[in-house]
Amino acid sequence: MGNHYIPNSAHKEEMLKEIGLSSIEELFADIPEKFIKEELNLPEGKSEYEVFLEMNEILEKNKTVLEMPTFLGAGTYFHYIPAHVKHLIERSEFLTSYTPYQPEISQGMLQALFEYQSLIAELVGLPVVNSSMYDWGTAMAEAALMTVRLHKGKRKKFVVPKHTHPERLQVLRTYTRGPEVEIVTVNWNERGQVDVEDLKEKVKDAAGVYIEIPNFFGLLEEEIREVGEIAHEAGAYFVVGVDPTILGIVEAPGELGADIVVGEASYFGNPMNFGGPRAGIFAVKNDMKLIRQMPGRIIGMTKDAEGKRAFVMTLQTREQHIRRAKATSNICSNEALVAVAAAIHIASLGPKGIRELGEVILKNTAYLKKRLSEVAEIPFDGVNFKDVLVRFDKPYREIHEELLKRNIHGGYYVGSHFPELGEAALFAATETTRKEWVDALISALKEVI
Amino acid sequence: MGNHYIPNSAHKEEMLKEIGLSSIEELFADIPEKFIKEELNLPEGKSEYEVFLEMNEILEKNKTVLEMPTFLGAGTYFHYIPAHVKHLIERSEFLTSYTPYQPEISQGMLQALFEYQSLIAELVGLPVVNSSMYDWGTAMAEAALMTVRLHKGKRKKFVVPKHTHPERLQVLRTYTRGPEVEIVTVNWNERGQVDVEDLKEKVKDAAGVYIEIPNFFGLLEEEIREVGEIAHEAGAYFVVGVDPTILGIVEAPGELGADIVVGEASYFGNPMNFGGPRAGIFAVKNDMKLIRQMPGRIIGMTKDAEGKRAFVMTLQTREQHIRRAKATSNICSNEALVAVAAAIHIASLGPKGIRELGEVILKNTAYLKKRLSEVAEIPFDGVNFKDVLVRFDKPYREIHEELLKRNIHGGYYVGSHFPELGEAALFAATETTRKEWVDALISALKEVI
Amino acid sequence: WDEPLIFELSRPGRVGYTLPKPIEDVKVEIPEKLKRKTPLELPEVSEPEVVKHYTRLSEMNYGVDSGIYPLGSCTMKYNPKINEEIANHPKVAFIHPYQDERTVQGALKIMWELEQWLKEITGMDRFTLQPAAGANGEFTGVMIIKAYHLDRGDTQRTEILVPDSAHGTNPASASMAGFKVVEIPSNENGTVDLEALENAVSERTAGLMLTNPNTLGIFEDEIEEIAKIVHKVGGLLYYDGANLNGILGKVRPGDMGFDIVHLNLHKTFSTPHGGGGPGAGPVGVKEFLKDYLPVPLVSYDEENDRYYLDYNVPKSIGKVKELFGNFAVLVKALTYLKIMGKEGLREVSEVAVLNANYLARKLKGTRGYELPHKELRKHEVVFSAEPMKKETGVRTLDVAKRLLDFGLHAPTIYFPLIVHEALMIEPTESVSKEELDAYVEALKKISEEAYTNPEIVKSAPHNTAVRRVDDVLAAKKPVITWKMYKELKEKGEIDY
Amino acid sequence: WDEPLIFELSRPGRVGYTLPKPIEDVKVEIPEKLKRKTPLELPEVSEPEVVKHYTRLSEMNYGVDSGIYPLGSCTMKYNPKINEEIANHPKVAFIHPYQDERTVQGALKIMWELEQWLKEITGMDRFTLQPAAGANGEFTGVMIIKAYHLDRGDTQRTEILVPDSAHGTNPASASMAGFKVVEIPSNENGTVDLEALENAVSERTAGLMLTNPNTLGIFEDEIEEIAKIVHKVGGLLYYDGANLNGILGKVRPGDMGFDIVHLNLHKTFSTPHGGGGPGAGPVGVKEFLKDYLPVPLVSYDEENDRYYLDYNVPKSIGKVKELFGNFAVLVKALTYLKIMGKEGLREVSEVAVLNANYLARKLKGTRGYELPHKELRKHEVVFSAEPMKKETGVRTLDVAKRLLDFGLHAPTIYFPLIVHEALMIEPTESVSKEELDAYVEALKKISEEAYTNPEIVKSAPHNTAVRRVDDVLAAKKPVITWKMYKELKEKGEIDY
Repeated sequence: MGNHYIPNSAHKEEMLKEIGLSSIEELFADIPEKFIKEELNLPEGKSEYEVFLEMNEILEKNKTVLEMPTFLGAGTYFHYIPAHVKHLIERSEFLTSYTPYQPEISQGMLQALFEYQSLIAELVGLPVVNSSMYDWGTAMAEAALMTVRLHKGKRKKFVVPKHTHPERLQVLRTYTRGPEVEIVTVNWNERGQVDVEDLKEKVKDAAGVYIEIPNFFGLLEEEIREVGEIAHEAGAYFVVGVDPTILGIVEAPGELGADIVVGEASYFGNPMNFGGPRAGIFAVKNDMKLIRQMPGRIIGMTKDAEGKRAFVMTLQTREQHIRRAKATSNICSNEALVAVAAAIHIASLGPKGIRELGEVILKNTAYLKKRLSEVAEIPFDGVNFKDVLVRFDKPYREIHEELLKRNIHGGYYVGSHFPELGEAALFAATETTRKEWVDALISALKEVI
Repeated sequence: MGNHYIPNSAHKEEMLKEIGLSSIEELFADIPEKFIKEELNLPEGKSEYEVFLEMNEILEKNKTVLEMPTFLGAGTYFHYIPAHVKHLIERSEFLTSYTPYQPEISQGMLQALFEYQSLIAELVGLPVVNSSMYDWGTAMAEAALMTVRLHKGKRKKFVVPKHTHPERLQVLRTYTRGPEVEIVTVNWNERGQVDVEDLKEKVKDAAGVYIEIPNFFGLLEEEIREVGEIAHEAGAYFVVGVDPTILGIVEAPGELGADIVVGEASYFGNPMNFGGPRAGIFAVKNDMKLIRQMPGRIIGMTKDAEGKRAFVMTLQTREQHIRRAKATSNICSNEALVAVAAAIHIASLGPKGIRELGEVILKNTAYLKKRLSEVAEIPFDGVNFKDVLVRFDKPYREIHEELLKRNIHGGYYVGSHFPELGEAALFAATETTRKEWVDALISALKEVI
Repeated sequence: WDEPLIFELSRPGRVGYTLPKPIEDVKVEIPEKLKRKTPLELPEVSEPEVVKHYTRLSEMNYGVDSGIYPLGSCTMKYNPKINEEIANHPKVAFIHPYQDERTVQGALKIMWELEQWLKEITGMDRFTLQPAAGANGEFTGVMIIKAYHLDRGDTQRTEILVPDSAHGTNPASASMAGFKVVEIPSNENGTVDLEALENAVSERTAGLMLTNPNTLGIFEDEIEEIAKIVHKVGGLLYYDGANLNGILGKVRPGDMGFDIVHLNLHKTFSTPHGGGGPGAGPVGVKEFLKDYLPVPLVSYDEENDRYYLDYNVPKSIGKVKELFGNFAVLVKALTYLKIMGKEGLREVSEVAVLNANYLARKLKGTRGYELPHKELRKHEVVFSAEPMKKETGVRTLDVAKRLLDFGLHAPTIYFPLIVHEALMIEPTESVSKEELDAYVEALKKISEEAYTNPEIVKSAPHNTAVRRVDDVLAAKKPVITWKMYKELKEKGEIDY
Repeated sequence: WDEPLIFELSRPGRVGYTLPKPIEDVKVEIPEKLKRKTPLELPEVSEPEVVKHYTRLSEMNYGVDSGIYPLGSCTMKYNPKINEEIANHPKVAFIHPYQDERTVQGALKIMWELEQWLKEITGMDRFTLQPAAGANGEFTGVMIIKAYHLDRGDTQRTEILVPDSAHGTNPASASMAGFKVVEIPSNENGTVDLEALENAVSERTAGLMLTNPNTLGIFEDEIEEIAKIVHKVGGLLYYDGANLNGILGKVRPGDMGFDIVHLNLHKTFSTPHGGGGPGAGPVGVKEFLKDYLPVPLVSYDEENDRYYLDYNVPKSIGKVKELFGNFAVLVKALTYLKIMGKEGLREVSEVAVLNANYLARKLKGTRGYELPHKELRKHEVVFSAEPMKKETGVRTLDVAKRLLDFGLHAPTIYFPLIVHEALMIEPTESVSKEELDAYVEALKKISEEAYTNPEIVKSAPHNTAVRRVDDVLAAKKPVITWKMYKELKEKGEIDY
């Protein structure tokens, strides 16, 4: 019997005969006999129904944030994705297509990605955006490499806050090991923000300086402009990493002085999915020097043979399939569909929705913070967005355990990354956070502490 | 602020002005003041996210057949629907279109429905099929009315087995109250099948005779051909109701003598959905006398102005929008999408799959029956398909309750419809039934009985 | 595309399915005389082929998501995707209608809540959600009328009155219920002629079926008088909810004197039309009729916080459909209602009516089109292209086909019957001003063409997947299935 | 369609969203100097408009569900819909990566199970699922090579060898990792030139990156010798899994001597390509390299039947991406694997290879196309249209564009670089014999046209949404965002 995914399963004999072969084995005659694997030690195929049941049964073992109030953030947030966004990116013409190598029959995806680039450009305040990196972390790492390339290797230092998101910092360290870039960290001050004096001491000969909005503690860094100026004065490029959901209420990083903006696009339009897929934002100033050093795929507008507006992949000479070993990056497959989902979500929100989203999150975070301050210490003042750092008097793991028993998932323990903060954790709110969840958390904490 | 579903919410003033009006109220000036409702006593609108949470919370209160082994059948069955079927009917060009009044831009739906008609025709063995009724019950009721019309009102009797599915029988009774058709029921014999002698006595002057494959007890009626012959000899039309999932292994009703075949198409391609939507099969012989009396919408093949094959709604003069009070039925909206889902599923199964599906169900039913016979009485012999009638010594409701406590959902109690059967229930199997479910059921029954 | 039939894609040996093995290879034999012997000529295709085939077919179809779809009386509004997401939930798909009530409290609550919304929206006292579609609801309604009169021993009420502007389903439903249909003419305003109504009512009158706003999009402003006339002779007043979108949240059928109402959830409440169905046609009644509703109803036992199927409906007309209705459709409607809320529903009718009147006034005065009856419309407007036909020979059908060339869906045409060469346009609240402007522009352009180059309109459409389809041939030579096609083709009786 | 940009659909006041209200109207102020002052020029559109816009855009795009998509080296196979259904499960979407392990046992089990499948399929000993795509996997692999040598104090290994037929990502990845790339030429058979390889290896050799079957679709039959040469000098052998579809279930990289493997789940294991991504590029290694894998790995504690994130990887290269990988993609791949099973996977490569060879031999001999190197191919075949170019002036690009007019997707062109005017065709196992025949027919027809009416080919495509797109202009005058477009348009520098 044939395989339901493989139409010609049923016609092997016939086709072999037509091309003058007598067996499938002939087609594999070039493989040394000794390497031929007779049979894999794997299960036999199952019916779709059985696999449906099996996968459902496995998935039953997950407990979702809909099933328990969850205060985890730290780089991954529970945002609500409108149903139409999901519906549209599941359209199989988008979903099952690939890199638009043939623009004439791929205008839909090309235009959607051009729109993504354009929407992100508005948010971040830089006019040149690529059509996605893997995630914020890899985008940031590629930005670091780019600043080094821009200095033609004469500067090999990249300055980041010590309180850069640990996931991202780890990615940066791996990515920069090739060209042996030196990663220098700047301390935070008593308000949990970049210590500008420390930065000034360390910025010399830096290829780039990096800062995040908001920072790992959920705080809005207040001296971003100053940091940018310090970087520029030292001849370094200024790279800003941003959670774009804040950009309705916070000034565009491009306007704050950034030369390169990176960030996470998947906060729009995409569910958490246990952390992936995501999509990294990568934007630069309209400066051919920077553009030529950009990693990733870029969609451009042009015209067709009849003068009609059309879209196409452009500036490909930076890319690996042309430049090979000298490419700006090795990236090929990116996160196009994630980017399109983000674009549809951003377009649906519009200027008003983006602002309102920012405000709701800001207020919900403030509510969470206020309530948390009733039961624990908030070590840093300042404005929080999503994450709030909270310090407890008792080992956080114990508190966490007690919360779980009460069907509440507490925050993210930061003690392992930053022991100096003590028994601290990040608790997060977004627009999805419900009052009754916070109230339940606080009651539980009161019992537990 | 505008409404997100209503683009012109934002432009009311502007549009009113353009057409020379000054307020929305003017547009409603023709409604007598006294009837104007100032405000409905209803909740205010909510965000999509809140409604998503709310609906999820409500739905959490349902327990699905995936969460407990369930042996309910009796006209609704848990079949597995391949994912591609669902994917395809969710394509918005299908989902959001309506009756294809403009064939030139509706060829997709028209062809899909033509294919539905064609696939059903193959299964039931009659070449003329409409593009769906609401469900088996209404299709059967309309068939009864049709047989009366075919006799020009001179015969007003419709003969059905007493063990016709109670839901369908109730629909039949309501539908036939208008033209005052007399419903005569025929007893079952000691094997749970139509009592042919009783039928012979009652068939005189009948407009139509009806029988089901399988019957309400899940049994294959063995004397279908004979019943058809008796009907025809008495000058009555022979109407067969069929579960089409059996038709890979059982002869097409058209070949067994049926003039009209009705049945449930939604067993293919559609989930149970708490009983709806469904789609009624309606098929007749290729005889203009019958075709002209058929209810429902029919898609036909024709050609376009350039001689190219095309599809279009046809034989519409039977229908209400043209014939009005003299139409063959009042049906307008039907169950087109349900029919298309069924078509896609049937096409995917093909001849081999349909046969295999029938065989798997037959065997699973036999296994269930064999195991049930270990613990209870099986009052009727014969071949069962899906449903098996089982009789217990103890009140079934008590047994049912005990099973529920063990997270097993027992069968359908038939005592309320047929008290003469005693403490009997229908237990059902399909291709989705798992051995471990049956084994759990039998263990539980052993404890309980 | 020139997409072949799925049968034409068939190649022996291909499969497009997987099935679990039987639990046990028990031997069961179908009795010899019942075994299938007729070969099953179904297509043999693989899953990728099935998916490509129906994907392509879908791309040959126009839906609400493709563009404006102003089919009059069909209310082709936007179908929110959240409706689909909720209705596709496993907790909807995988529940059996005969499950123990304790295991389907969610489903019952949804039905109960929906009923509460519909009651308040219409001003009725109880609803059945059983009817599968509008016509099924109408049948339910007239059967209730019938049962009500018979129950009171009022056996001579054999007539149902229906205005001449009514949908075809009204007379057809009345007729199916065994009533004689009496047609009431419209007056010059396009509304019910009161005098004619007065003359038509009698002790034989079972009821009047009325659509308000009517199919011209005109509000029956003498509704109070109409109700009086019908009620006075003992008849009941039936509200056809097809056009509820025009007055949603503004005025309620129950307040206007209607005794029975059917709604179309697939029109007013945004559930998709699915190429012809499934819809849902709930029927609401005033208190005095609730004992006639189909069984079961969904009731709520407040004390035990328990929803249940209520079969205690003493004079029930029985069942008009199996089980409880098109449940998945009900889920979608409730989702929509909760998102819209009371102010959203009002916004719906306000903008739907604004859009229709905007379009009407922008198009009015264009050569060849005439706007008969009153100017003020509710959610839809009916133009007549009679002048165009007389002056250029271009018929309404041609105008409709030409619209397709502009990538626009045609309005409902040749309905209502009382308007000659009718173009019945219902934009709904879902379209934008630009779409309305583009529609008016296209109709104006077609008018211009009709008067300068009528052939281009008469031979339309030109840019569609197929050219004008020959429906006369379809009726003359019925080819309804692949089976019939093969036979006719073999005999050489058809060449397509 | 001529679909405007979403920005061009914008009208002030329209909204396409709903948001919950804040929990409490707390007053929080963004510091003045950080408050957004630059106006946000985002589109203002309603949900129905958004849906129509992107629905139309999707209809202007060709996907695997539209027809044959034989992009060489991309393995555009059918993407089963069940994969999507499972991956869209709320139990996938609504879990946070930092949840307590006890609450995500299902997710961890999926990752662990997938790893077991991949290990057996490739013959490797441990896998990381972290890399987001093939190139990310390659980078992971070469970083492991780097770490391995450095860890052993082997600091002089600065060279990675890459055949001249390799994907561009290979040299780019090696280069990102700080290696010098040494290119190895192919011999007349299209396989690695052993002599050249012998000459290239040295104590500076860190490793060789090899695709097998290679990008010509030819199996490197001297693989045993190749492995020996590289291993002999202390280098490692890296397997680029782009072409695994050609040998799936037949021969394993691990058995052929490879030390590191990356796979593309979006190629071989049927997860969709999404217009460019997301993909997933797991990397597998032999036992002696597992301590270098990125953190965390997923491990199983059999005793307590518990899956956990394992950060105990002593010499880990760190992280190549945030968190644990493209989880939703992993779910899809595992679903596919379970349905296919061992015999299904074998069937994949058998039919994929049959299809490629069938197409190759049917097309071979057609005027203008040449089949260089060995005749026997695996899952893909590379023709050269060099003769056509010489004889008619029609280039491979023209042939590709002309294919679009037949409703067919073009193959990969101008790659691999070692074949002039290359047409790299990979039909995959998902297409039918009829589709292969139609593709060959189209290529033959184009050959005929090239020799009789070359202009029609050179000016192709003719039937597509847009005509041939000017990519030179796009690069010369970059217009990358709406912001840039507006500026250039205002300045009159562009006219489109």
